[in-house]
Amino acid sequence: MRNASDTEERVGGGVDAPRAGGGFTLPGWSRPAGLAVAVALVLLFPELVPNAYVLSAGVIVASYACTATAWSFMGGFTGYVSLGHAAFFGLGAYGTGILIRDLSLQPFLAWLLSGLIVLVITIPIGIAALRVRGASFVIVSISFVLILLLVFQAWEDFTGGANGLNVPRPFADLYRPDHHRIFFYLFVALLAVMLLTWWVVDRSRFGAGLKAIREDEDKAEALGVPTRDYKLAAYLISATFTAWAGGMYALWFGDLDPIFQFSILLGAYMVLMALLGGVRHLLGPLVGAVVVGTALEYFKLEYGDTQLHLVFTAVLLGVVVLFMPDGVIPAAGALLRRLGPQQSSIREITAEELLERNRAAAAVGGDADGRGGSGVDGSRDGEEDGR
Amino acid sequence: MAKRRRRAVSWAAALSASVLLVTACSGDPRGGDEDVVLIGVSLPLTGDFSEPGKGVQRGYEAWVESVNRDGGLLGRRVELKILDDQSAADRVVQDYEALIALHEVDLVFGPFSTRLVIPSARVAEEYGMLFVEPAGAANEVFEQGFENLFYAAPAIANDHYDHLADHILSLPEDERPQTVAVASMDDPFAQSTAYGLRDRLREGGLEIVVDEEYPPNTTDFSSIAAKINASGADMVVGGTQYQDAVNIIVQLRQLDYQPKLAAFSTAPTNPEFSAAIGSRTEGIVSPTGYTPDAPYPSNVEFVELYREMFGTPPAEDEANAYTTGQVVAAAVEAVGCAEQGECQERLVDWLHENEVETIVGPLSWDGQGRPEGAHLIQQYVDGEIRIVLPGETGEAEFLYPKPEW
Amino acid sequence: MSEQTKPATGLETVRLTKSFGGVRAVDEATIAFRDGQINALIGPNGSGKTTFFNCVTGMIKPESGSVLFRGKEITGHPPHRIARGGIGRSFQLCRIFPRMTLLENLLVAVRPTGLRQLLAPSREAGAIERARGLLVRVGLDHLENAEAGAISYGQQKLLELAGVLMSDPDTIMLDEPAGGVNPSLIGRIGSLVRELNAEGKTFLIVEHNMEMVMSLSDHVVVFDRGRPIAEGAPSVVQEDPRVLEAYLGV
Amino acid sequence: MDGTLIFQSLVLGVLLGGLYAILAAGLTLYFGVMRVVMIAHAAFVILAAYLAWWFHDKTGIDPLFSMVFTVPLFFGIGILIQRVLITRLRPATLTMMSVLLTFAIALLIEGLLGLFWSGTQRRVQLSYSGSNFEFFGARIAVVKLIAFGLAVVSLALLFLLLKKTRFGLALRATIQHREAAQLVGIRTDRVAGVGFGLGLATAAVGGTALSLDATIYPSLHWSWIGPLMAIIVVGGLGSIPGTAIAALVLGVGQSLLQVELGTTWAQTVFYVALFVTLMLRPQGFFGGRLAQRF
Repeated sequence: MRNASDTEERVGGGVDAPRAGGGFTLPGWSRPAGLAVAVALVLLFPELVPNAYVLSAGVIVASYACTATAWSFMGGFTGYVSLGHAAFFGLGAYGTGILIRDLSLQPFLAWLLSGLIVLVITIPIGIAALRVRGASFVIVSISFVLILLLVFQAWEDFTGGANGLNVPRPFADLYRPDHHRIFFYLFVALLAVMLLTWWVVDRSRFGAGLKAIREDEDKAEALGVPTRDYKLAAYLISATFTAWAGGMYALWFGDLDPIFQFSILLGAYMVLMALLGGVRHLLGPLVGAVVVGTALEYFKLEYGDTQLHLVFTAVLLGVVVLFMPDGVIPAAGALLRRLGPQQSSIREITAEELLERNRAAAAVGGDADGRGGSGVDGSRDGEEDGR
Repeated sequence: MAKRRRRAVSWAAALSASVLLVTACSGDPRGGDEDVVLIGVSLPLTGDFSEPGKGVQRGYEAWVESVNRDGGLLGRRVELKILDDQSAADRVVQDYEALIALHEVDLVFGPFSTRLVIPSARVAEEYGMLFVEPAGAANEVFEQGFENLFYAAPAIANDHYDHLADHILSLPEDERPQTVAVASMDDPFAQSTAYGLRDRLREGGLEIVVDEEYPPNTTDFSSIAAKINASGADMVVGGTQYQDAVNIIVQLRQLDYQPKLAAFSTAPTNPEFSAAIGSRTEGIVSPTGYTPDAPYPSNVEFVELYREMFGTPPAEDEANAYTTGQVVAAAVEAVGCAEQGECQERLVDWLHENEVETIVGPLSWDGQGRPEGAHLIQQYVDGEIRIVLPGETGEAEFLYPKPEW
Repeated sequence: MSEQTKPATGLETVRLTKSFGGVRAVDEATIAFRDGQINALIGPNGSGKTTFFNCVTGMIKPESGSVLFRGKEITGHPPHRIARGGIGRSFQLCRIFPRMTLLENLLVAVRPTGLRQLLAPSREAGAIERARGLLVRVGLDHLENAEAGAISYGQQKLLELAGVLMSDPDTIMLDEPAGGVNPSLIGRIGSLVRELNAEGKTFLIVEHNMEMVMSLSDHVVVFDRGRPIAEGAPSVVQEDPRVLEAYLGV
Repeated sequence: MDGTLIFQSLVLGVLLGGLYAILAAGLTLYFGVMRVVMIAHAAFVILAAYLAWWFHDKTGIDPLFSMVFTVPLFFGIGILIQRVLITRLRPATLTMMSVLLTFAIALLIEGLLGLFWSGTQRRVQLSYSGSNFEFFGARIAVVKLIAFGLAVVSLALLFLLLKKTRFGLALRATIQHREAAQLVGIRTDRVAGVGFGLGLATAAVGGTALSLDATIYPSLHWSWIGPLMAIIVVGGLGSIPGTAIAALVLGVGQSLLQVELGTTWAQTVFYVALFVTLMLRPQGFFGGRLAQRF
């Protein structure tokens, strides 16, 4: 988080001196006050809803918010897009169920343990996925869901196979609405822990390294950031939180089925929500989950009889990727800025665009290395070598 | 600072938008109409089970038509509220949640496919609703401890082939098939049918030489077929839905495998089955819980009405759905109420104690909701599917050994 | 090891080789650079200088040969380890983190040791002070909260240099520090390099700007077709006929 | 174990491997020219299979002839996708964002297929679907042989195109070193567009071949994209011969494993191979370094 007063004081020297912040300010109390109102709204939600159905939809949206935020620990901080996070969700869910079934553990102990087991499983997966930069990560992430789908379908004795697995209720004899209420708060608590972790990581050196990886991995590594270890750590955090979200879902929902736990679509929702909200912001994935989750629930309830929701998801994802890859928050911000009283000179530019620009600048300067920018290429080739 | 403000603004916008959405879907659903019995049901109208799902929908619609022609339930007009669950378990639960809590339906009917029955039955159970269902035939449905659940068909899946097993085992030792190959979809219903038969034949002394299982989304059956072919089994049993049976048969034909007896669940009753496997249907066996030719009085009525509405004779899924309606209607008329709350308990109690006349004959249930009957066995004879077992009700002679396909 | 007895040798390569699609970009290059000096690596376009750079800093894995730093083998080490070992580098087309502020750009290079350090705020007072000091040194202190993508190219080059300095490396490898930069900034970069060298930093510079190379460096290595063809003091190299041949393609 | 069964499985595996090879060739081509992991490839394959089925269903003409329309159509769509969509993405995030974009395309195709033709499983009904002949004790189905032949012929054509033509040279140059190719005057963006078109054309051929002897439904592409991605990694990203070899090896492997383990477990062979490859030889087992060889 930037310090605004610093900006005010120090800007103004260079010819092209731009500023990180815009011009207008807000009263200092608005932020905590806004936050307090939002928190109060969330906490009062179960009391405000007109019926149990809306409450159950709220639980679903809360679980989406958890998964999208968890996803963003990897996808947001490092820019590595995982389409297979449903794998961790499913593993967490099944892990919880199986631990309760086979070891008769206390449900929430099983839940906690299940997340830790996923953490351990993720280590080799992460190492393999991060061997080759970019492409292999995507391939492994999708493959991991597909393989787990197969395994959980085939390994009937252990997972219940295609027949699914029934997870006993942690709170027996509760009426359904009360059950929803408890789990709404549990999901919100889990989300709060994630957001807190996010906040700590975001301002830490670790977080600075991760963000550097997102911007320019080669450069980060040249500056001494142990990129693989950092990526792996982010992946582990992300996977574990996703698993906990999945485990919580299992305790709430009760019936697990490989096709729905290990579904590509669930992973796609996480990506869509996080990207739509904006992965660079603490609350971005949460906003995305609230918007997309509510819309999905509404669409499915109202227009469930077609595959329209698939088309809708696809188009929305395409639009986000093509036109606002940083999410609605920056997009809305840009709009606000344009409409706002003061024009700002901030240009959002990526490392590669900058490289292009610099290449052009260097070419004008006359002496670009004639081997066709082998500096850039050399490092690109290095990727494939999988150091 | 601007960034913060931007963030706060868009966050607030998103939150209020979603609150609006949530309240939008929670408007009064009943429209205050008290003269209607609203019945909620969730069906797979899209997704893996959309075909049978639509069949169930037609069956329910036929039943509603029939009830309303006769003056409705308790004098109130019957209306259906159908939601699509896309064959997804998480959806089916949300659907029943919405039907009961949001749309405040008076009664619910069950969805299609065993794997969806269990989660949705749990929702109904936890809201205290009566849950009569047309599709959850697998044994595990009845092992969940549900007290409100009733299966509206003559027999649970494990017993579907009972008549066939009886017949085979009644043959002299040297005429019987000696070896059996089994391939089943990993689906509770399909498995229960095939494994019911497999276990009876094994107990009867036949040798099970192939026992394969494949996930529901399998499309490549060449190696399963190769294995069955290599075993040279006398008899092949398929625990199938529809397309998987077609694929297995085509692959078996590609390998020139000729069994003496071939039994597949569900698929052979499909009207497109014959064309799909190249019209080589002669001798293929399948169990069914329903035949349009059954003589029960309400069935004659049903077939006539169904033909009038849809132009074709009803199939098993349609019949089971219609039966579901009949069962619930019987309880409602007998108890004299149809709304949420304590009434549901009385409906459940009544069904546990009484027998109901339906289009598939009289039905009664044990404590877990299992119907206590058996299925008929049908077979393609002279190009048409006919009831062949049990012998006394058969429309044709059981054809054995099966001609080449 | 004989190398260790020669303290003057810092970075050296032995028969270092790397090829792309059949073309040997670096061809059994054996070079030794001396500690405490400003070394320059020159050569015509496509002579493999950048690939050599990338092999040395671990960005590319060489096919054969080795890289030694102070007598220790560092061949094939990941770039971050090489960086932590005391070799900092800049990129030919200056690479910075455009969406971070100048200050944040520098803070990335702060190395956490241990888990507590890892989760400590990156904006820790000591680090910020150090970073501000470096920004003052390269003359960008007035822009510390600007986004790096928005400052001029020359300023970005200075920022990159500051980023390299942040981790206090002994040896600094600069890939075309003067490329695409206006003359006044070239002067500034040059004097910075000289100052830092006076403080004991070793430099290895790839550069096309001959004026800069000749005025700045103590030792020049001429590269052609992936291997060194001549080396020595700037004045000596300038006279070498092989160098003219390589440049003019005679 | 039974010798004939193993031989039969081997034959089936080779036939299946041929199909995998042509389908994966397209996938590796996109990656070669654009560094794009084209998730929608399998969705296009299924789309082509649907078009073949629909064509046959409407006209009664053999589904093979649908290729007259689908191959040029897909070629055009491929160029459009590359020129209109992929080039819009920022180069820095191309790999990741293109994955999402093609993923969205895959979902879109799946959704539209479901809207038009419902989720029902479809299968082309051919008079010769059960025809077969004996081959050293194994049975070979005519439809499978046609599909295999189609795959082999189109792979050979693709290979010749890349090896023997000027365009092929330009394409290989683009794959190996984009900037260098630009420097020698190759219009790499155009080449990449055509490369994309070619990739999608293979999807049309592969989809038609698939339709002859397979059941199709809209979400089927997910069960194809996994194995195909595994194949291109094992074969070495960007290498077509590597891909072909990997496809055959894994196809045969899958087929043989099915005998012992059953269909589901046998499918995991792809993912195990993927995992092992990334752990031991991330550059792939058969292709060597990225696209150095063709």
